[in-house]
Amino acid sequence: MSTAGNTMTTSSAKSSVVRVQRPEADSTWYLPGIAIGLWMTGKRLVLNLVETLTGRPDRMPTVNYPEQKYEYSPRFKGNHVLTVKKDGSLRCTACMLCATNCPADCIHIIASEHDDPTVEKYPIRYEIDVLRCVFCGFCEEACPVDAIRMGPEWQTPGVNGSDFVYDIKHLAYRPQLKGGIVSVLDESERHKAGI
Amino acid sequence: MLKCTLNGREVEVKEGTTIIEAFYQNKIDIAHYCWHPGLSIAGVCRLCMVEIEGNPRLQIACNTVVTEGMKVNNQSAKVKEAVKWGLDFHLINHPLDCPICDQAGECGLQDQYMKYGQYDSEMAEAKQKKHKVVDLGPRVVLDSERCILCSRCVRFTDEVSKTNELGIFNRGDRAEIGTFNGKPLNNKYSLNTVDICPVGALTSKDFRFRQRVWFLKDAETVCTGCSTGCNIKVHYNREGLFRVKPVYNAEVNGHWMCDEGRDVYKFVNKESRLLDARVVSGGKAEHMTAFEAAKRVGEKLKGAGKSVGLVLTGSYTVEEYEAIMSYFKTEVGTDRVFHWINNPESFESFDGLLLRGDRNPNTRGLVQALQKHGFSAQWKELTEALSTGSIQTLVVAGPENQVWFPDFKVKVAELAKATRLVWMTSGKSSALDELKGEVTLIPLKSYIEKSGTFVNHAGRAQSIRPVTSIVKGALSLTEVVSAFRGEALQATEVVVGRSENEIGRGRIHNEFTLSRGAW
Amino acid sequence: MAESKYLTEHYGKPEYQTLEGYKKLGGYQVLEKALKMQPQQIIDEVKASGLRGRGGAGFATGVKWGFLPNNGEPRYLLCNADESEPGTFKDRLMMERAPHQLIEGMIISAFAIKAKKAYIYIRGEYTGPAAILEKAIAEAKAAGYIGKNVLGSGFDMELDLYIGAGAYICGEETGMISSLEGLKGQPKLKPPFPAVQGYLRKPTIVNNVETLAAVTYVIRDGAAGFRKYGTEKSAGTKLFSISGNVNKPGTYEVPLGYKLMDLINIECGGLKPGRKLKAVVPGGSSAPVINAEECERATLDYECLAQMGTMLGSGAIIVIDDSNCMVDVLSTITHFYHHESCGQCTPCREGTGWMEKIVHGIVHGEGKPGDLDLLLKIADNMKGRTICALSDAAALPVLSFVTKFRDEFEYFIREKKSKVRGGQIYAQMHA
Amino acid sequence: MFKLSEDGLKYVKNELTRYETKQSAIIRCLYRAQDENGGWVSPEVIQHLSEVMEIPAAQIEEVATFYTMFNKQKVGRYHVQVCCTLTCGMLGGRELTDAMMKEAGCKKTGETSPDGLFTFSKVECLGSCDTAPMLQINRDPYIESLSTEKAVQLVRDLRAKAKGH
Repeated sequence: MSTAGNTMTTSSAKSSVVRVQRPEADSTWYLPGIAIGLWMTGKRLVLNLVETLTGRPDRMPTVNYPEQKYEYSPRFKGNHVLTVKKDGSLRCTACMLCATNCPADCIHIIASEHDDPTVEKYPIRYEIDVLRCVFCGFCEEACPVDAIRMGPEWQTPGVNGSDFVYDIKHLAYRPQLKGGIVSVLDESERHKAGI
Repeated sequence: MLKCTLNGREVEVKEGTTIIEAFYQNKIDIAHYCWHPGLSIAGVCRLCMVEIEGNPRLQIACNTVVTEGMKVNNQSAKVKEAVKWGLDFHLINHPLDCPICDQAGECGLQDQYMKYGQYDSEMAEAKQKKHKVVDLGPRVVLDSERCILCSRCVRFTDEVSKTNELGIFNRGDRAEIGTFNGKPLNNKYSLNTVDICPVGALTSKDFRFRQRVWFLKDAETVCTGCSTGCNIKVHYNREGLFRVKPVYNAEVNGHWMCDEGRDVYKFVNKESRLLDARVVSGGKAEHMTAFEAAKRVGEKLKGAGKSVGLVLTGSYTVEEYEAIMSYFKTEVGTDRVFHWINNPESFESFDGLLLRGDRNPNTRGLVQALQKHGFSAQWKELTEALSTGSIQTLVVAGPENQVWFPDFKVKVAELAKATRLVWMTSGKSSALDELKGEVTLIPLKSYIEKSGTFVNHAGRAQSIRPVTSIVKGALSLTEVVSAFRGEALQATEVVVGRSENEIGRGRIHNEFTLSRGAW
Repeated sequence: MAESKYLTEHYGKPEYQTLEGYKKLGGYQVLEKALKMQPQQIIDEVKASGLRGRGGAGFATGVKWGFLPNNGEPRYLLCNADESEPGTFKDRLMMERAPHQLIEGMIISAFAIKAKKAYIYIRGEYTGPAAILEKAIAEAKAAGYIGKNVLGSGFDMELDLYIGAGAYICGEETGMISSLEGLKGQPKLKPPFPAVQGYLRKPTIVNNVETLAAVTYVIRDGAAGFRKYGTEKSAGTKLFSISGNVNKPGTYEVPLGYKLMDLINIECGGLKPGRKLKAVVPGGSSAPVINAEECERATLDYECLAQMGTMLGSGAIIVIDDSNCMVDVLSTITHFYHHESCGQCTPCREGTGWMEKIVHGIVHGEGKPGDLDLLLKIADNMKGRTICALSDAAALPVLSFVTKFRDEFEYFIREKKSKVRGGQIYAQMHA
Repeated sequence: MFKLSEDGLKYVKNELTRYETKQSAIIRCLYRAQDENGGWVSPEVIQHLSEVMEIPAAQIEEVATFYTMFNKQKVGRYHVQVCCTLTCGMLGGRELTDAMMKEAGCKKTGETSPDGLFTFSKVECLGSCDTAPMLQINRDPYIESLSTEKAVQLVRDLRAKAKGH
């Protein structure tokens, strides 16, 4: 771990090159580096012990998982959620924008004709291969109708590979969602304003 | 020839060309919807406004004829403003349902808004509500709200298919395209209206919601539906082919193609193809690669003489005929080569525009090859030879599009009388699967996967190039012949898809280019 | 010079309507005189008289006749009796009181331009005048004025009546031609102009009822006699249909150049008591409105009104006094153009709808501050962008109403009620 | 199924030969068919005309739906068309229509009254602005210089006349 910063001078007039001298590997003293490291961790250890004993645990950054859960920000990009309309049906119209925008190509949609002519198009198969998903949130940004969102959950263990290809039933109606998250955009308001 | 300047560039045009044709010929962008090179001038979308020197008012380019020394400009601020407002008027009553519209990605409104619009709409009033998902006929669906009333489809049914099914009913912005409800849009060229519709008003039922167009690549080839040989463009991706659209070719098919040709992609996809070779003898079936099966057949054929018969259909290329006929003539030594004509009664029929009764792309090429090699055997000689057993092995190059061979099952039964049957085809069929006796099935490449030349009814040679590969092991007839001879297979032709310079054209951003953001 | 009954000399007499009465009062004598002249002579006479189109465009009739190519193709003469411009009802009066005057004028004009077939295109709602015309044509045919070898002059001519079915757009030249051809009354692309390729792609001349009737008088009194009335550039007299807030609305024939205020105060008996003049729409609903101050200077001829930024148009004068709310008046006009746009060209089809929705919003108290500028922008970008002039006709009233009476519009948007009538306007009483 | 009457058919055949092209006869034949079909143009009417005149049905429907004087829905015996444009609008045409509708029992324009007699429409300028406000019933001559009372009285007279015989 070199401690001497290397300087890169860019001489403006003539383009002379400055040779950088670095100490040879075998003659470097590593002791000071190690000492600083020990000092830092030691200080944090002592502080933690003191705080837990003196009854002020909230100052401590560590969390007692799983009894306590760390509170992530609302913009946290966790597992995907397919939002639903008021009547519980999927909001997604299978427009494939999320699949197009996804850098990992892990969203596969098959669209089909909806029998209600005002809906026209909806996905009969919507799968996200979570093992390939990088949770970048591009799909959420691409969706024009707030149909897919990155929810707050992140602890989603699974046993064999197939569990990790989430289908519509899981994405929109898994138990934690309690019947589906109703989307922000209210259907009727959209048509009333004629937008 | 007339000289005129388009946007400051000096160009020469023929007498009587309109300004928009001059722009078109010199590849200069001009905003337009209702003008179509194959239809009459409507002049209703009012987008192709240009400024002509010496004329205070903007003129529409589609109806103004070029005169000598005319200076035309469509880049001036006044024209840009006019086109911007023209687009605004098109879009104020347009339903923003791009997510559920099949035309998204190749829509005239999207493209030209990005090129000429890029404005913030000030329309906050309620939009005009019209009929959605209207069933116009067996193959076309209409959405009146998306329709910009450019009247291309109406002019098409009046001028090209001459069936007058479509009309614009009501008046003003309550106007809607439609058919009289007793007479649906079901002429043989109805899907052309879907191609020329610049927006998503008319969409094809067959392609409805099946794929997004930016996931499709396209490549030009020749339609194998009938002997007219229309130039077409096939849209495909990894999962197979999705649809077929016509390509302009002045001498052959103009801008149009028939509806039956639109299904030409269906028998090429994996689900209707023979995937691997099968040798059935003594009730036991053995699966192997096509090359292996062909080599085995080749050993039996060598020098077998007259006891071998060959049945050919008109769906193969001239090169393939040349290879297989010379092989059968010299190395097999038989002259019993038969031409299987699928529908003799309507063979010569012609519907006046494009569709011909002869449902094979290369009948003329086959007939020429037969004459060149001196084969003139008649079909009845085959039936008689089969019944007397004088033909032991029968090699059949089966039809590629079984849809247009109504007598397919009957013929299969008839040809199965031969003691040893070798059936080479690209499409699978239940009739072939149930064949008893000694049968060898060899999968062939479809016209999408091989290069070659077709000769259409008028003797015009048109070449096709490999577009993609659907069935890995399939062979073309030339490769089968080299397998018969036992030679090693040369490197299978590189699947080019389309030449380098074409990749830049059309859709830039799709899953194949893998260069995100190259928007 | 007060009202001068030139064309309308015998309109008061009921027998003028019949063939005998018309002939007794000097009818069809001009026809005999004209048939002895050379067709080109008649055209030159009309050109010299400076007679201009009375339908709305005011295009010199002689010049229009001169555009006909002599390529031997059969020619058609069409009389535009569609008269759907709001405020106009002079043609109706002429056809009811003097059908033969029109017929004689048409025969002379057809003879001049060598047209074998002539149609009168009358609007569908005029069932009364249509019946009178049908009878008059039958009488003229029986008397030998129409048909083979008219009055032994070797000129044969057919005249037929075509009934419209309710479309303002069929008042436009090529719209009428499309309607005559049995299609929807949608205007055709120009060029080619009707004089070169009109009805069934043959050379066609379309003139208004009053123009064709005036031709008889041009031939009877010669160009000089005709020019006795009117000004140098706008020769002859014109029938003006005056309506709105005047005591005696009606059709008055006055020489061109007559002062507008005289017509209103003298012939029409002025405004209702206690009312002040607010505005006048001088040439039918598509003519830009002129406010009271401009009315004082206005004289009724093509040049003066054009110079003031409006137009003589079909000579339909609508007088608006101070009891009317301009926003309410504009809402009926924008509704009219939205209803009558034929829907062929996008700027007009969508623009008329958009403007009506904006004005409709203002009248219902939902106007937004930006609406007025938006209206002006829409109107500006509709003008001159379409096949026919309906989009200009829809844009001009909006432009003139909003610019000249902007305070009323702004008041309406701000206060959600009319500056003149408060809440007492139709839209808000009958939601 | 709608069928033209005997002389209706003769009328149409004669109209077909009257003009240079068959299509020019569409308007008059539609008028005749509308009168024989109780005042409105139904799809059956268009179908029948298309067969009789040998013109594509779409073209006849185009013309029928383009012009306002062909009614696309059923109308009562008296189709009252009140002018509401510009001058008539200023002089109370619209208020007059509402008063008549209340009297006849129609809630909105285009709706036939319960007794099947009246249908009201607000139409555009009928070319009689000097005698504003005014109206036209079916295709009869104009009824002019009306006031709201006179108009309401007109509705009562018409109802009485209809009930009379």
